[in-house]
Amino acid sequence: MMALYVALAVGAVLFGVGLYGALSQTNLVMIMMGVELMLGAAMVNLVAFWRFLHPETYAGQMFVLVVMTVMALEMAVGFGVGTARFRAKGSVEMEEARELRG
Amino acid sequence: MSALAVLAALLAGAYLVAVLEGWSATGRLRPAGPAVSAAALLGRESVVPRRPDRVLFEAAPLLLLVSAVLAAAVLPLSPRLVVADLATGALFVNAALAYVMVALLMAGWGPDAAYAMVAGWRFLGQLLGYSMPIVMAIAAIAMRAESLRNTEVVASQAALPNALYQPVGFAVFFLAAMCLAFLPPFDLPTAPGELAGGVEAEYAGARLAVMRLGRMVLVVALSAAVTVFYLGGWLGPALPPWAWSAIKTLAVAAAMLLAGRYVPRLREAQVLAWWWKLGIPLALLNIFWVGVVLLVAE
Amino acid sequence: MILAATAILAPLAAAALILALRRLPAALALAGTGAGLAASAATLLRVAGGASLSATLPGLPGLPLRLLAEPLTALLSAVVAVVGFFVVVYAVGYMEGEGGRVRFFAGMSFFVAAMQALVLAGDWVLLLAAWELIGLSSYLLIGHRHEREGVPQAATRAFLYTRTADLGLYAAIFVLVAHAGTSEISPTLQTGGAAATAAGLLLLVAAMGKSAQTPLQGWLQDAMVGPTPVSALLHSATLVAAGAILMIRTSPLLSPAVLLLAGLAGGATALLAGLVALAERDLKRLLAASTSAQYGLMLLAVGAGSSVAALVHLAAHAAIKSALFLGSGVFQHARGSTRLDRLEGAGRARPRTFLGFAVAGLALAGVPPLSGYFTKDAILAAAFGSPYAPLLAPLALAGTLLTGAYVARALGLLWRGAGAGGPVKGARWMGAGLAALALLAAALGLAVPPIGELLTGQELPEGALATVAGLAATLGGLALGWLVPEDRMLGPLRAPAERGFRPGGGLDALVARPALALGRAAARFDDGVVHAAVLSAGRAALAVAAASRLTDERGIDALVLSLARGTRRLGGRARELQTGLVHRELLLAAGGAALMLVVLTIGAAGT
Amino acid sequence: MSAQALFTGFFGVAAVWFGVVVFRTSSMVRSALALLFSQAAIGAMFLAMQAEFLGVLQVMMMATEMSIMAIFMVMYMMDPGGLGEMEMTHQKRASIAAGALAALAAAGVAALTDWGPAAAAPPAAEQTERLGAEMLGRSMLIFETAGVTILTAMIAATAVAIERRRRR
Repeated sequence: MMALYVALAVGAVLFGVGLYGALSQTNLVMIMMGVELMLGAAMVNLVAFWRFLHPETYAGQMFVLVVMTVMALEMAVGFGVGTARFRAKGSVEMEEARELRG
Repeated sequence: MSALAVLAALLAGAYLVAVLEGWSATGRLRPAGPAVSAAALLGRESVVPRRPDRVLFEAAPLLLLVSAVLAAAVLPLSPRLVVADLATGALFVNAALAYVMVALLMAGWGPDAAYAMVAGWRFLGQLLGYSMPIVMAIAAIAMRAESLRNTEVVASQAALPNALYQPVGFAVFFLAAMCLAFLPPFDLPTAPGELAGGVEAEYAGARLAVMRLGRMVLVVALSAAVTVFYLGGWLGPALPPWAWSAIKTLAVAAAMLLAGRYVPRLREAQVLAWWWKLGIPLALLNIFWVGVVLLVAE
Repeated sequence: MILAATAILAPLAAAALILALRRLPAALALAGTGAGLAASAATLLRVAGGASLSATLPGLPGLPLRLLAEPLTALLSAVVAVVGFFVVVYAVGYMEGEGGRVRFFAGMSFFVAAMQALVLAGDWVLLLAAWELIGLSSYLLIGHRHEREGVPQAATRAFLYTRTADLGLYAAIFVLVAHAGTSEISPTLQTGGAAATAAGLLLLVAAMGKSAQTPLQGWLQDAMVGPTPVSALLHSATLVAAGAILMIRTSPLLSPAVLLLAGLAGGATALLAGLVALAERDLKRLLAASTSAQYGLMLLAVGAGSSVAALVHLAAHAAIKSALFLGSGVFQHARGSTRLDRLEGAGRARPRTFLGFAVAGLALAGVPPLSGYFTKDAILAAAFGSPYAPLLAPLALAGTLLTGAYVARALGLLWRGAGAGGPVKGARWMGAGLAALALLAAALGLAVPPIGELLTGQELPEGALATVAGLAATLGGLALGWLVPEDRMLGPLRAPAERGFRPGGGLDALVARPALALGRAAARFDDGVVHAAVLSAGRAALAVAAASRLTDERGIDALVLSLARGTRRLGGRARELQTGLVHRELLLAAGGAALMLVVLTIGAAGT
Repeated sequence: MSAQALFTGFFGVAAVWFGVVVFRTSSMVRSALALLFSQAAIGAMFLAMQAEFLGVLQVMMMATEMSIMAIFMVMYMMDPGGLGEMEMTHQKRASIAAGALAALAAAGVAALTDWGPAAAAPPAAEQTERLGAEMLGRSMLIFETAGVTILTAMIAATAVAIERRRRR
């Protein structure tokens, strides 16, 4: 049972680190890194819950696969947008991207 | 116990492959050649370039060696001669070998030198080509064995080795393995004569020796993987199992080393184009073929 | 059942082979559609006695895919196969020396396969899939010459129109499957009550979109930019027919109210599209408008309660309209255009083609003893016999009259005037296709009524009054079209008819404009209301302050002013939230998520 | 403390440490590689928690994914080597507060809940088989959706990133 608490604590801290990164970085790719860390934390929690609480339900593992897919998607779309942005403006610094200003 | 035996076999294999490589390059068989080179490398000063990214620079040769050894650790030489017979062994081989690319990337970036960096990124591009077909080929293997466990993969080939059962997959995997071990004609990351050794260019002395050793172990591990996946592993008449494994592995290694000598080096774009336009469709076709045969055979 | 499946699979295999080999596209398409024709003819013979074959294929869990060959579906399948085959025969000649033959023949084969799947589908899931595939392949084929100006737009327009109406089909299927608990078509048709009415209305919307009924008719004429064989296939037996087929197959489901609506929509289309056809200056667009009108008549028949009349008219119209299009394609090759002013006298130059065209045209108008006479007679009799005869019968008669008029006008334009024209490439193949279909158009009339009765077990409606009135309308229309000069025919209606009665309806009004308006409204809300609210709150407070100063120069003055200042600052703050800075907004999003989590937790704890 | 908890904790600490390194170093390649090793440590945690297939898959996929991230970093950054010691952060205090709050809240919930007894893990080979059955059975629609979505994202990303050709 100890292992479950350990895994959940790791998940919590990783999520915190990822959130910090996503909020504090100025660069699009670095922000994506923060998001990836958060998704990793979510996966840790999913696997821990699957393993220690419901090992007979494989929807938990399934969900981890879906999260991996989401990570790949995030990379693909993020880099697509980043490339377009770099072509247009020569940088992917997010402070320069203020087109969405209200 | 078996871990030590496998390690010894690995080292012996690496030595023999180094001899074979020398033979394929020069045409002369010099059994003592690798020992002499190793001694010379270890005796020399291990120069460190100016302003390296020290952590990456130091870690790269070790990571290369470790990932090759890890891949070899799940490949059985005989029914009992295997370090860890994982339930996901076939996939694990590929997972461990993915870090070869990471190691080369680190070796390319670490020394802060132009040739090395170009070579490192080149290998990333090469990976984009071969990484999909190699996994697809393994998927077809697992389909026939109905398991990812390497000993069961070998056992499934008792009637007919996979090389004959799914020749297309065999060809795809063999070529992908050559790409992964950056053997000619896919030796873009080292590219002798063009990038002055590429990722190896800035390494010298003991570090270079570790790197060379890692590469040789990598070739052995990949040859062993081809043997296990496609040539029926230890299966064979008369001789003991380990001997069959050794013979097949060395034969595959020799074939890989020789094949490259007769083909000019391919450009990055060509490698990618061939893999994506031909390799991936063929690998998918192979999966389809195996699925049909399995359904019909049932 | 393998036979029926072959009707689908043979063209499909042809399409796949054409794409794989990229060689001999015409021969492969011929072989595929030919095999399909043989298979569906055999199926028709097999089930002619009233038997029904069905097969269940694995599909989604709990929703297997079913094929169903009963007399109705087998007959429709045969119609599709016959028309498909002869159109492909024709297309061999038509496409000689043109580019993109691989794409074209693969598309045609695929189109036929998808349509066969639609008519033979025994459950809603397969039908829906086939329905979508038809939309897709028609998009590809209409856009075949995508390099020409206006063609991609027309293809997109056709796709969007039919897609929009398809939403009706989706919703209807949801209603039916949810109500009946199975996806098989025949049990769901027993549905009654409000669900049946709702589903019927939604199906009607879908059918109106696909069959180009008013007000969704505009796309069909634009779709004429596709190659002529595509138009022939599209109009006679596939895309456009899908709507009518849907109505015919689901007619047991429809409640009286829906039937009346269907009849009225069909009648209105028959009238309006007939007028449009009378005013058209392009032969193919004239035929397109006529297609709308004829499907309007079929819907009218369904609405009048006689789906068998609609069915026989569908079969006859398939042969007739494809023959007409094939003929127009020959003229198009001869003159390099389909504009009527450039086609003057084209018929006189090619009398044999003109003969085929005229036979089909007269059949369409309903001249005895050609096929159209019998089927139109059945529709008229149905209209006269229905409970809503006072509404439907005049519409049907008007539609018949207009049919005669525009057929006569087209024939007249083609025959009068100077005859000339160069040789036409591939004339032999085109002639073969045209001859076969024109023959069918002429002769089918003798066979169709008994076949219709035999297959469906229903009597074809008959009535002496309908026959007399219909013949009168036909002949009157023909005379009108032949004798009255063009520019005097329509009078004040001419201008709107030439525009295709577009302002009255269509995609732009139904789809694009509301969407654009919504977008504009949202924009206005954003920079009008939100900003204005924030700013005007401050301004209003200032005004209040100024007013209060007049009454009380000192006391409340300071208070009010500070209130105003505070409000304004608050407004400024509110605006600052929208910085456009990603990290700020991410922070807000994280905070919002946290807040949501708290609220949800409290909510969950409360229950 | 069981061996499982020990290993999970060890790899967990490694994952967190590498995760922190991602945002502490100014060299972009190091930061991408640190993320790689953080994710690989997460994969090792899966292995420690006896989810063998997922662990191996995670270790394998992240190697490629994060290396690609590294090359994009090098492409898009002014100073990929981190030699100029540029300041790459903003709103630091709010971010630290948000991160700490989130971590504390999640850890608090995890610690305060009574999770009940731990269940036993099925053997690895059975897991793979059951996961496959789940994927091709009950969850097939989800998985197919994910597949179509990823294809769409691939095409969309390519379409966004591709250079606009000038119209003739």
